[in-house]
Amino acid sequence: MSSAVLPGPAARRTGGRAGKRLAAMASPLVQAIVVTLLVMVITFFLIRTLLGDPAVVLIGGNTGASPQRIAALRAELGLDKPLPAQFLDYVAGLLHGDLGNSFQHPTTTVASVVVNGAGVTFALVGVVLLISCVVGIGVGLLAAGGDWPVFDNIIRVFSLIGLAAPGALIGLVLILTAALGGRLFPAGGWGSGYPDNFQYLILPAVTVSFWLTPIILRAVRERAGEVLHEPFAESAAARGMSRTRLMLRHVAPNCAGPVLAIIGVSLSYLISGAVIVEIVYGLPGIGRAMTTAVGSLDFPVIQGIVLLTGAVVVVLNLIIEIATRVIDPRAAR
Amino acid sequence: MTAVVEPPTPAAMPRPASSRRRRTPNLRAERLVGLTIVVGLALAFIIVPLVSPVSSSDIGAMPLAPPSARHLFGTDQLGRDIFVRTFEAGRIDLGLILVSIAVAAFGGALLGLVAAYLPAVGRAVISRITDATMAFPYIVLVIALAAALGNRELIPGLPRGAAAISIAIMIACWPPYTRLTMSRAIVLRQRDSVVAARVLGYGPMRVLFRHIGPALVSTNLSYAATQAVATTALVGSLAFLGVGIAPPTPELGRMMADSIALLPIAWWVPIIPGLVVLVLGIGFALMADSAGGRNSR
Amino acid sequence: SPSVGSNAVSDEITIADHAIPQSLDPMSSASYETTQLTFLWGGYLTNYADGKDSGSPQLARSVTASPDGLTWTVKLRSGLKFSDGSALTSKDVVASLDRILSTPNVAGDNFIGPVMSSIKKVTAPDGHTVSLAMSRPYPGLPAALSTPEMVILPASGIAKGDSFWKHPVSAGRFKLDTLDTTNGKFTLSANPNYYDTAPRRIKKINFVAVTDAATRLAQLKSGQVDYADNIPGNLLSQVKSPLTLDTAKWNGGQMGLSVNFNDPVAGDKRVRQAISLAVNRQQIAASALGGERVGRPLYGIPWNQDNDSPNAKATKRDIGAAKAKLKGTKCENGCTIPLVTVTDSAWQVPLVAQVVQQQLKAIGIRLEIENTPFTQVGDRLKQGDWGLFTRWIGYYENTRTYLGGYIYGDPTSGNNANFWGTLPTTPDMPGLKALSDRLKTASSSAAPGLVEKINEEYAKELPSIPLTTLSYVGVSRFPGNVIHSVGASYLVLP
Amino acid sequence: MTALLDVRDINVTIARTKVLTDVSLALDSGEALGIIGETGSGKTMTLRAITGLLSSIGGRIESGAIHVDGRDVTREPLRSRQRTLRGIVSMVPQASMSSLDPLQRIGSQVREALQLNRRTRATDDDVRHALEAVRLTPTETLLRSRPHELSGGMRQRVVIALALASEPRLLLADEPTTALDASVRSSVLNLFTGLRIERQLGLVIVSHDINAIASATDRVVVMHQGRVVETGRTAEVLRSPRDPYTQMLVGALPERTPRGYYLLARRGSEDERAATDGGYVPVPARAVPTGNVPAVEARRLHFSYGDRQVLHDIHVRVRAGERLGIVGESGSGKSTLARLLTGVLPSDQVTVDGRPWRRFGGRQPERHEVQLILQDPFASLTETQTALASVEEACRTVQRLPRRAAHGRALELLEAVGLTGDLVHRRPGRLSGGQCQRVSIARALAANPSILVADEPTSALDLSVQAGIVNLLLTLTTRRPLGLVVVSHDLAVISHLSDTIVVMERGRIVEAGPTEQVLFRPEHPYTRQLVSANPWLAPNAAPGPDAAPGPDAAPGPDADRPTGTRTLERTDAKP
Ligand SMILES: Nc1ncnc2c1ncn2[C@@H]1O[C@H](COP(=O)(O)OP(=O)(O)OP(=O)(O)O)[C@@H](O)[C@H]1O
Ligand SMILES: Nc1ncnc2c1ncn2[C@@H]1O[C@H](COP(=O)(O)OP(=O)(O)OP(=O)(O)O)[C@@H](O)[C@H]1O
Ligand SMILES: [Mg+2]
Ligand SMILES: [Mg+2]
Repeated sequence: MSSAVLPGPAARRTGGRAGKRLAAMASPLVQAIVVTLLVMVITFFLIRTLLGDPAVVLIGGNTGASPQRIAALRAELGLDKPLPAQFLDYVAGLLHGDLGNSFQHPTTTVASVVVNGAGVTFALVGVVLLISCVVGIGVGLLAAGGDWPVFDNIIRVFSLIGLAAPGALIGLVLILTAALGGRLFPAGGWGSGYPDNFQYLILPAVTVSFWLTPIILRAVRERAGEVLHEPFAESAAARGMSRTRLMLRHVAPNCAGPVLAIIGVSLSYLISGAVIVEIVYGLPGIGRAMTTAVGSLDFPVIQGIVLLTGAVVVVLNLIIEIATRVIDPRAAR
Repeated sequence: MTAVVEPPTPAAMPRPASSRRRRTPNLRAERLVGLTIVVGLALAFIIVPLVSPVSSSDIGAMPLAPPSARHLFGTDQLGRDIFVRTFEAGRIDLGLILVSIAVAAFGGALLGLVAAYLPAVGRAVISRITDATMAFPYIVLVIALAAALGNRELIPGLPRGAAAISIAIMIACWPPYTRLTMSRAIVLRQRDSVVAARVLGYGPMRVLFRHIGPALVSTNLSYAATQAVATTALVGSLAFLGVGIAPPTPELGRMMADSIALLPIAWWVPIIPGLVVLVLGIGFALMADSAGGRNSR
Repeated sequence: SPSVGSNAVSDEITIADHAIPQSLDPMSSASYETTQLTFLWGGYLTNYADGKDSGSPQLARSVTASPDGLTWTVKLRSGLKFSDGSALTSKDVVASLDRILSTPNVAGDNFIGPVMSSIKKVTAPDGHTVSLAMSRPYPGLPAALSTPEMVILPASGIAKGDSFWKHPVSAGRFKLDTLDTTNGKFTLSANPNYYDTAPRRIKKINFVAVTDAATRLAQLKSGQVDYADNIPGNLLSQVKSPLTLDTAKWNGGQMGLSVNFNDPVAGDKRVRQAISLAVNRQQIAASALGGERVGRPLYGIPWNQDNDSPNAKATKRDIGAAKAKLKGTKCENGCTIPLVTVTDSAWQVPLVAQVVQQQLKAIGIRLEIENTPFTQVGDRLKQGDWGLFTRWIGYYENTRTYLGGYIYGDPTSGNNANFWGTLPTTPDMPGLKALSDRLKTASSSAAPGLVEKINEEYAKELPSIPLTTLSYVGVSRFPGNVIHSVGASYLVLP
Repeated sequence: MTALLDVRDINVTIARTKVLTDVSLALDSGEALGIIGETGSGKTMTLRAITGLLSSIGGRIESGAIHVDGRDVTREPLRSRQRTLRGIVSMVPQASMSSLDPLQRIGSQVREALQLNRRTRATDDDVRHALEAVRLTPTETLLRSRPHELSGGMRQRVVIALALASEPRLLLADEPTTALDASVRSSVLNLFTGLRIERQLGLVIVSHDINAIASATDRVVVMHQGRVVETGRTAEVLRSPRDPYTQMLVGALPERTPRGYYLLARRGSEDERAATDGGYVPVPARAVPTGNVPAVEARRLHFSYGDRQVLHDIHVRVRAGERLGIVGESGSGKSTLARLLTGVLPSDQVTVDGRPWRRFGGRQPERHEVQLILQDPFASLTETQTALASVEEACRTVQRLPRRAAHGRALELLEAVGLTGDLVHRRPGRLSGGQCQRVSIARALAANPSILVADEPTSALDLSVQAGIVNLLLTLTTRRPLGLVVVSHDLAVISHLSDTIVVMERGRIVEAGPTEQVLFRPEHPYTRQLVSANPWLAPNAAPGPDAAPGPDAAPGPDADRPTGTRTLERTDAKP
């Protein structure tokens, strides 16, 4: 259709502009809540239908406990009720902010397990995002902006390799080289306090960044290349704007959209990648908590973890969406 | 949720020639390289185990023998020939990835296509389910499915354990296709070509599958290639979680996972399967790149 | 952390194992992690340590049998205290033993099944004395009292039930301080109320879980941990000075294939015999275990893991004979047998399973390996639709006497497919049963001869198919005599 | 005094393809130079060569020289050239839509541009002055707006303000008016002319809009396939072009051809009948429908998108054999009306043969009676289908022809629109715009419609291609009794293709009547403004037998006023 189908300025000023904007912001919020609820419901029913009987595993399937003892434990865990009733109990608990207690360690609250693990995992994810964004955006801009074909090609090859290499492999190679050969960083494990813990995060974060950085880098490079060829950038260059200024002022902000979009789409993959790497490096994140929980059929913990990661993904996506709209109001259409 | 923002390109003005033409010749070469890698590896995966005198599970030599004329890639910790194992494993992995992604892509795209024509409510429902699946940490799904299905032989003839991985990949992979297809189809639905088709009185099915669907094939294909990269790496990492295909069927990820500890004493055992995963991934990545997907996830 | 290779042991050490215990209760879990920890914090009537003097008194001042062997009397030391400061009396001992006796199926299921099935009643005549009434003589009782399950717990704690195990208390050399199950980190410190007041160097232990063996080894090399447990054989060539192998720990038990006698294929004796003939045990050792193994693969159960057992001859591979055995069986023209395997307990198991799988192809038997998590394997076995199971029997000290009943479990338990050790019983092995019954009451001088007989009979009946002995190796940053272990899980610390 | 700009015999190649051959042009301060030519003729490349932007797309100046203000900048690399040219040359790029950073506010973009040159902080007043200079009222809202919140005209002015920020002496404008409305277009051109006079600015305007060039430049350069084929004073070149290509170009202007005649189209590729040398060819008498005449009718039509009403009380009716033109400014609802008439948008007030349109998907026998041709020739074809496949599909599904018959019919139809041979097996991506539009028409004809609705069928096309399509539509109406509704903002095109015209403004019909009357005796002010933007509109008069094509043959109202000053006195409407 014709290019001139643009809302006239007059049309925008009439009517409750603020109200509309609020409504536009609210609808993603509602969506996010719906999605989180869906994640919760799906998880609840999925694990209860897919996985086995926690009571048997808990008592120790290997010790051959009597059926009575198993039944008693089932009753204690509330597993004897019909599924819908269990679900209502769970939701009631959630409404009181109670995620329940672990089956495996009944005195431990799920919240503490999840928060504990999430602290590590999300610290890892945070560091990964930091590394990937700084390196990805920085190098991406350099590759697009600089006229260095050799550099560009090297970057391309590296990003291809990073993209295609399995994270666990990279992790272990890093452990064996950086940690052992160079003795730069601990080869795994976890410290007890925060500044200290960062050294344990470095290698795992680098490992995951190996995958995310190329994705961001390639997107930035591509988008920056496009933006550089957009008329506004060309005419700015022709007016005499320096390359650096052009890259920083105009190209970089225009790359924000794709980068945010990629981060949004990658989040759940990112968390999964972090989980694998955590296990390789022996970090006490949700990955460990989760494999243990799945192994011992600790339903409340599995549920808590999925709910938390799901919610985090959803909330981050919400933030990303709002950020995208703030950066680029056209996205709100 | 967030869509990649494209600047509105007015139809009245064809995109500047510069952006259309900029990199075409390069891309074709890349696609060719990518395709060659994938097809070449696929052929090797099929042929090498067939013509090889030793089978992948034969324990015929010293464990951890370095690469030699007899054992091109050396032997693994049980004394099996890594050359044959690698290629046979590649066959399983590649087959698994291709089939799972094809199913996910086809199913997801179909759902998206249908969703594009549903009333707003139906579309919202599908969108939310899509979002929920995307927010779901798929790794949980993989682990849970593997735990639930065990590695029983669900589908006769398929290596045991493959089904769990495959189902997990399918479930984890479909949503982007739905999203991509739906948003593109909604755009395409307004496109002049569809308007023209409707004016001609074509039925909704014809419009959907003849005039909208084909235009989405390349986008979805390029996304599938991108996803294949991620999935190749993922399948390669799953074994580290103790999830995977049952022996004696070799699998690249398991070959690495089982032997990574040997890196300092016998690098060839974990590195060679790792390299195959890497090269395969690069092949897919080149194809994805050149297929022109903007969305590089 | 201290620099690598410094031989000086500080008063705090870090031990890395491959997992954190699923449960701290040795009655619920017999994994290495659990028993290793239990031995550190648990108080025992008799001492497990240092091999040769196994069964010597610890919390007990003496353990003596009546001349007919039907009553045992345990005298406790005076002034014993649990690590929380409360007094340890004979009431606690009775409660601890009753707990074990009253746990369902233990008699048939556990390592201690034989001894437990011979104990009739435990009483406490006074605060320092415990009396055990036996249904039959059991000469190995002192040693049996040092097995992990026999940990002495406060009666008040036992009464609390499951919640006690959130933070268990006993009277061992150490006490549990923090139990961080989410982070996989336990800390222990010296128990101030330990009966033995001799000064010891190590005051604090960090027990961490590092799943990946290579990482464990890497952390050891970089000095993050002092002792790394369970290092696979094929990594051992990386262990170079100043690291030392805990060779005392090599003997990790024995691996064999348990048989589901109800399975139409594997239940057939001829098939089992054929399998045993078709297995190449040398190859298993060479390729699956990286050549790192003690002893030869032998028949039977712990006591014949002696390196010098005469039964080695029975283990030669003979494909022709194996095929001949298969004539007329369901496997004559090839067959498939489901093999249940645990992948997450010992690194050796999946590898051995794969080698055996390959070896059996030669006689047309296709093994279908089914990986099952450690926590679920018992349950899985009860389902019944399996043929063979890669059983791995951990190995306690070379105590010929006390495990006498081990070989042939109590048929009254009715459980012939359990995990822990009692071998399946079927009525058609009368010879084996008779011999086994005799062994239960045999004097220690008669036992070795009986054992040889049992082994012969065993080789014919093959209630389980022995494959190989296993290595279970720890690596230490210190010279071998500083930290080492006894059996697979009893750590001897300075 | 040296010329402000002197381009001499430059040859440019991009990736070994030669795109410019011996291009020369010169310009003095205060002078306006137009460059015209069809798409791909090298106009933009010429500008790129001057500004140094060639290298960014891999282009090179092989030979020749470019002097700007006496300095030789031919071989200067981009970066140092930017320094040299700062404050001397500025450029308004093609595609005003992406000529502003979409994310930055207008105020800051202008400020940045100002600071680039002076290296001191630009005050708010400076920013305001810069915007006022391009006749924008620098309200706070404007300063805080982002580009997408502005109308096309406003945006184009901001782009010009940016270009002027460095106080250049030479302004290069690439298609500055293409995307704009008739009224906005003339005000932007006026702005150029004003600035030129105020600042003694040298101005190069690239456009394929000959009317724009005619009104805003003194001299013109005509380019064809990377060569300059003609230069001269604008008025002279346009009045009596010497080069055959220029003749063709100017001749293809629909304004230049009297109604009732075929337009002059390029020889060879286009309709043979219409391309006879020199003279005009009359369009044969139209086929007259017989019997029951199908009709499409909108009666008391109101239409809203959501709560925004875009059409108010519309009455139109077209029958087979009738031709209706719909004109109006951008956004007035023309396309919406076209879509309503064809049943793409639902409304009970629109009837075909007395029955309202069914919703999409329902069976409707009269569905095929009304067909639609759309503006974007590429987008209106399914990109995965070849030309033949598109048309064949229509034959098979709409007319229910068996496979063989459909194939034959499709070939026939394609031939009827001038597509034969290898072309029919190509996909849209490998066809030119005009060819795509022909496929589109053939496909519409496959439905055997009685009424054809064409929404801006030529506005995406080059002049000569446009002439071909107009001729094709003219021919089609002679072959069968076809009703034609043509939607366009180009009065000249409409004048050829309609008997009746309705003029729309903001969703209402403000004027309607026979074409002659609306074009030459317009009543509504809006219609008048439209008509006045087309200086050469030809009345329905047969050319004399000896008449040569050109404005002389059909003098428009403003034909002999000096160019460049003509529209100056009109006050500028703020958009
Ligand atoms: N980036 C590029 N790479 C290679 N060739 C190009 C590139 N851009 C344009 N060309 C070619 O250069 C020639 C001149 O193009 P140019 O853009 O100057 O045309 P134009 O006259 O401005 O056309 P339009 O009216 O469509 O803007 C054309 O043949 C075109 O195909
Ligand atoms: N799908 C739509 N949803 C909402 N508003 C629309 C839609 N399409 C068009 N409009 C609005 O309806 C009005 C009429 O649009 P229409 O496309 O009919 O105008 P037009 O006369 O064809 O303009 P142009 O000459 O630019 O093509 C415009 O204000 C436009 O913004
Ligand atoms: Mg151009
Ligand atoms: Mg329109």
